[in-house]
Amino acid sequence: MSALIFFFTFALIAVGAAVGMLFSRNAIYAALLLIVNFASVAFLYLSLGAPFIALAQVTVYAGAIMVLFLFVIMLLGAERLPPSQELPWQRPLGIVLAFLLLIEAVYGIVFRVNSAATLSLPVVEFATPAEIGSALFSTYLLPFEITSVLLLVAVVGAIVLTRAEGGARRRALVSQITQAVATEVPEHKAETPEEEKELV
Amino acid sequence: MTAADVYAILPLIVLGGASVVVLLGIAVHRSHSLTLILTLTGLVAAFLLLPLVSIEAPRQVTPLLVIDSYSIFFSGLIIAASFIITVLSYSYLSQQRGHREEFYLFLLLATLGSVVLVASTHFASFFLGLEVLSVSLYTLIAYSRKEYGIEAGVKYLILAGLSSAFLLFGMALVYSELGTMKLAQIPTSLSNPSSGVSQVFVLGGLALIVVGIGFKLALVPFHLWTPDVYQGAPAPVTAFVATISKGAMFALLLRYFTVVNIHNYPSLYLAFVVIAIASMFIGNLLGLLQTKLKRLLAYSSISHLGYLLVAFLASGPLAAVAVAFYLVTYFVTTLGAFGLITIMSNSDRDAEDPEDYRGLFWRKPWIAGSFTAMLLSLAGVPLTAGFVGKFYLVTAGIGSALWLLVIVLVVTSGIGLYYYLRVVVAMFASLPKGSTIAPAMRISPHFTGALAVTILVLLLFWLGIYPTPILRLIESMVTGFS
Amino acid sequence: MVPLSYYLMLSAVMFFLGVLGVMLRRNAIIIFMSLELMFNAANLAFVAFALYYHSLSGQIFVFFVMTVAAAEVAVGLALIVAIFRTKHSINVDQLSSLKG
Amino acid sequence: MLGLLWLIPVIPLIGFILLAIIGPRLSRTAVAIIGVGSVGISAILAILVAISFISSPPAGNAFTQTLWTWINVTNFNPGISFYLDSLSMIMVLVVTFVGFVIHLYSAEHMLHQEGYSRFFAYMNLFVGSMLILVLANNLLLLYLGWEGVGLCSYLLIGFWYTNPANGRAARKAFIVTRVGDAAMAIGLFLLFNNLATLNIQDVMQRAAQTWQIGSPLAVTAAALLLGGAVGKSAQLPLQTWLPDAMAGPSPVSALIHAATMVTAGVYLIARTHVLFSLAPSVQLAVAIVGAATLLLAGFSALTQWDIKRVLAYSTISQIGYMFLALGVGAWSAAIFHFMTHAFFKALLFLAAGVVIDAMNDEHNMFKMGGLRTQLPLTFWTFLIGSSALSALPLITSGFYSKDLILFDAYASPSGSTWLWLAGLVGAFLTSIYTFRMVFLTFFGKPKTKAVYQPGSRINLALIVLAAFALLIGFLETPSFLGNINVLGNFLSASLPATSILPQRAGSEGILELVSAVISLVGIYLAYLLFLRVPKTTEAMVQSPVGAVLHRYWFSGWGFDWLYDTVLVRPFVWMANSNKNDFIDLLYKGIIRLNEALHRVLSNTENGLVRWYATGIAIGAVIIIAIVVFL
Repeated sequence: MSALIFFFTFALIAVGAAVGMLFSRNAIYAALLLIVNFASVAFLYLSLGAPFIALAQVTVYAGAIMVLFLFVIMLLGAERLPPSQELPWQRPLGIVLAFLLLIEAVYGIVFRVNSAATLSLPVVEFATPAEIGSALFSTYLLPFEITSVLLLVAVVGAIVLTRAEGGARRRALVSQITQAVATEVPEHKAETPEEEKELV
Repeated sequence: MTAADVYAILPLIVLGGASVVVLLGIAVHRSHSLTLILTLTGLVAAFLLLPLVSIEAPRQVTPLLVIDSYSIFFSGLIIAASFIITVLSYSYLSQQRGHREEFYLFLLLATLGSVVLVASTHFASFFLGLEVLSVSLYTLIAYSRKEYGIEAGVKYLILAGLSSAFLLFGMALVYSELGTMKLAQIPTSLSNPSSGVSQVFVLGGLALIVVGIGFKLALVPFHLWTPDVYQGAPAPVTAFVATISKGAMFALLLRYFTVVNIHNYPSLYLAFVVIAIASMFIGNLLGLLQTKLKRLLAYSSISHLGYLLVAFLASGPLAAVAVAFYLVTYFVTTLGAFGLITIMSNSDRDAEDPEDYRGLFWRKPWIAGSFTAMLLSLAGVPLTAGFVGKFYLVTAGIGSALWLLVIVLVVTSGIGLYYYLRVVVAMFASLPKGSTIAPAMRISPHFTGALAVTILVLLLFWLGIYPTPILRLIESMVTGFS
Repeated sequence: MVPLSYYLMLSAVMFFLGVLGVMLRRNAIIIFMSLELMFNAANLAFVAFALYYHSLSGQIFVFFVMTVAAAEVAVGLALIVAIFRTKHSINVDQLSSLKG
Repeated sequence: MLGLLWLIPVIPLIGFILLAIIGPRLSRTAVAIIGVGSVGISAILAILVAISFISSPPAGNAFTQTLWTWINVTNFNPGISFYLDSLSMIMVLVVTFVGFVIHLYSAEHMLHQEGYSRFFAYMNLFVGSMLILVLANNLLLLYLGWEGVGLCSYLLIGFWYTNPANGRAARKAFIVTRVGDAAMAIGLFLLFNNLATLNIQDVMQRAAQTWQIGSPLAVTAAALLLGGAVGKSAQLPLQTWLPDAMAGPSPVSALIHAATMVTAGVYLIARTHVLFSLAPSVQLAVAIVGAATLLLAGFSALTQWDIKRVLAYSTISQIGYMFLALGVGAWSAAIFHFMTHAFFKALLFLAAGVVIDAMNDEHNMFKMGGLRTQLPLTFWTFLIGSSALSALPLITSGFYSKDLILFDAYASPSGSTWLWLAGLVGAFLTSIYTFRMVFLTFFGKPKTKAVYQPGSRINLALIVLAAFALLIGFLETPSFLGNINVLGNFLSASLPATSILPQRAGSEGILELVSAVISLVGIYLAYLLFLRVPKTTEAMVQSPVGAVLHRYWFSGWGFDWLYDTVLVRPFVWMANSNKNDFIDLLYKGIIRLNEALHRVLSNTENGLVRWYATGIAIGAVIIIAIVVFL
């Protein structure tokens, strides 16, 4: 029972925050509401026996990614857009489509899935950070390396796309790149988007 | 991971290592030609490793990648195409201002992502390979940081992100029902009646995965981004999007849906039939009166991927051969077309307007002649590579009695012929009096670009006249897994 | 105990709110946030079923997705900054020079 | 040595590619070396291959060389493969050797013309295509060569494209032969469809096994192939293009429109003789077409004033003899006449080219005369060629080949007295018009002074061809004149021997004598009419009957007029008046529909990224609906 209450509390917060993000006129509010959404999902992760993922959710998403969002919004001064409507039929069409998708999903979930299946309590020894770490560095070593490549792309890409014309920032750039190459530790990658904001 | 595993993925390691070397090279000494040489060396080394690696094939390296002759063949194709694109990029960038060297880094990494895709046997490697490719492409498309480039980059970013999200949700659905992300386990879990698996739910997940794949392949109805991105991106990057990105994705599609035998799932099969017919018709109709060359080639590529689906939907040993051979001809032809646009473009814009190619034959007979060859191959005229490729597609389709698809293929090829020939006619039309050279025309193409294009033209005719060696190679390498 | 389908339902609702955001909002940054919401929705399903099947692979996959999201955000926001420099707006409806 | 076979067609093609790519930047000497040299090497290779083929015949007297298979699916597997038997060996030898001599001639003849390298590029392409045509082992490759020579013919007739009349002549040749080509293409499809193989030898074998004699399919296929042959070889009713084709340079007329390409029809029928044997009615049609053509063209040749048009009509007429031979089953006689004709007609065209050059581009024979002393070598070689053409007894090759045909037309089971008589009248006409040409051009009073003397290369070409025109006849002589059968024996490996009715076999000597006399009488008549009493001849032409006949004959029996009135004008009229008719509405409707769909769909490419995202969502909804609900 308490598990159900826990679930519904955070599920409602998550959905409410998402709806709020969708309709907020101010981009800053939207970003803050999204952080609320992420945080409540992180709580659900905790109840699903995924403490490591829950913490990563808070640090990477809520901590790093959303800070970067807020930073860019404030940097550009793009909290609000002047009202304009290029596609008058876009709004009703979009809503209809989203509902159709939802209906299809509900149809699948409610009528097709064995809905009686419930989740057992998390086993104590399941998905500890140690287990995840050993899996990451054994079975999943290869994709782990691929993520490092992906972060390399992201770091250099962000620098290339926002660099100032000319070679004024070249020295800073070189040092950033060498740092980025060294990026291997998972927690560290959360900070890389932050690093590049100095160049913006 | 054993030593043999590491040996099997050496080409991947070399590609990744080459990107690090390029990065350090830029840091030490920023030189355009040095970067080019490092990049080409990396690609050649990776390519030369493929035959050595194939001794160990087939080998499953962790659950994520499989190095078999199929993935080696497509890796070779991708790396070779990447080599050509790198050379074309040198020709293209040599007249651009600003930093040019990082471009090659992204080319290498996007190639790496594509190679991961063709060897993928697990959702994780699928998703990560796709993202390495996509994120590199965002940067490459917007690399020039001119207005069009950035606009194309943002469009590609948002839409690719959206399609990735669909893909991811599809993977989640499949995982939720089957409890596995390994490709090889999907069909066994699906067909096991005692497992209580809801087939429809899994098929819905597969359908969402098809959305993600269809976006990358620019199949109708996920095609809307194609012309804008083709037009906005620098010509060599457009070539990359049109060839390597699509080729890798198609190789993955063929592998995944051969393992998950689509012939067992009529509704999924039907979905592909609808996509194929829509792509052939809509791609060709959109191209009909288009005058901008890069947009025209975008529409053309939509229909070509539709043609490819015909062989994909056929069964039997010929289908995979037809797909692989058609991809080879499509690579050669598309690279050639974009290569020609590349060597004609100057630093202001890409040569794609009608005035750039009207009467081109009288100014640049060789470029116009090569372009004509490329367009005729795209149209599927005999003695060019495109004809043999299309012939195999049709044969594969007829072999599996896919009459509707084959008829649509033939009819829409007829529509397509119109716009290819329209460009050819424009190139041979006489110039209006007084006009000499269009402003975007480059005076003399860079020799590296000209060399690359010459090789492609020769390949085009070679494949059209003497396709046997390539076909033998494909037959021995591609049919293995299915 | 919470039925599994609840988690799937929550995940689906969040996913479609994300789709709606991409289709309806004009602010490129909010479109981007909606994409993050969709990724997040898929992650939730993965974590829930990782527990159901007692397999780590779902959680590890979520970990990779987070990395991917971070990478996409880094490049995406850089692109948005770049587009702001040329167009002085991040209204995606104004990005329509390429068409036809 | 046989392994070198593939190089024979490939070397001229390499020459073509070289000349097409770098030709305009080369000096004329270099162009000539490439252009003439490539065909020369090809000719040497052909001789080497021939020596090896004859001295150590391959198994089955045929040699197949497969380079590679172009496409290989089920029973559609056209290879790039060549088939050498005695028939194609002779064709290859003639094409390369005559081709080489004509190239040598052209090197000098075309020296001061614009587009020297273009000329040699086309000529090399022609030789390559012609060799592919004769060596092809399958129907597709044969068709490729067939179309290739047609293309070269078109390009070379219109070589001087700045004159619109030449362009018209080129188009006419292309369109008229296309009528035949269409029939032939349908015939080839029919063969492939029914016999499920492209390989020519297999086609012949299976046809003989599966089809009865006179079965409808065999008749249809043979008739369609005959259509192609008639078009290419300028026989009735598609002969009208060849006289106009003389708009091209003289070497082109010699090589393409006399010696080689126009005889492709003869080759085609000989190559597919099994099919024609299965369709006796079509074979009879071949004989009748040949007989009718040789008569009509003979009369037309009598009245022409343009020296090259006389030769053109004469070519049509001589190919008529070959068709006659094919029609009566005298396969090797047809090939024999093809050989001799290739040499002496090429010689005549080349000599005529010299005359025209010497007369400052004058084609009218009535404005020439007395050139005997001014161009002695040209005169003597032209005389040899003319003698061979009019079958002067004993010493010329034409005598042996033509009289063999006449005898076979009379004595073979499918021959008849009528066919023989037609051939005999044709022979009579031939000697008249040939020596009319000789007398008008080289005898009488000089009317124009020769402004030019041929150089060494042209003289060499003329002498070589003249020597062959005399000697080559001795490969095959009648039974009472040595009874040499070199050619017949050689060809017997690929073509069945001609059967002779025993009751008519004895008449050979008498027939030879009759035709020899006819030939001599014809020459004497020409002497009378055109040298002794030209005024009487003029009067005959001016008389009412003479004028009508002259007009008809001069215009090639009015076939151009007929086709123009019956086919071209009504067709153009119909096309014009039906511009907006029902059927066109259908096509226009399709165009409109496509354009309308294009416009509608183009609206979807509005550049708005939110709409594009909606598009993806629509696609997702549709696909999930298909998968989940169906």
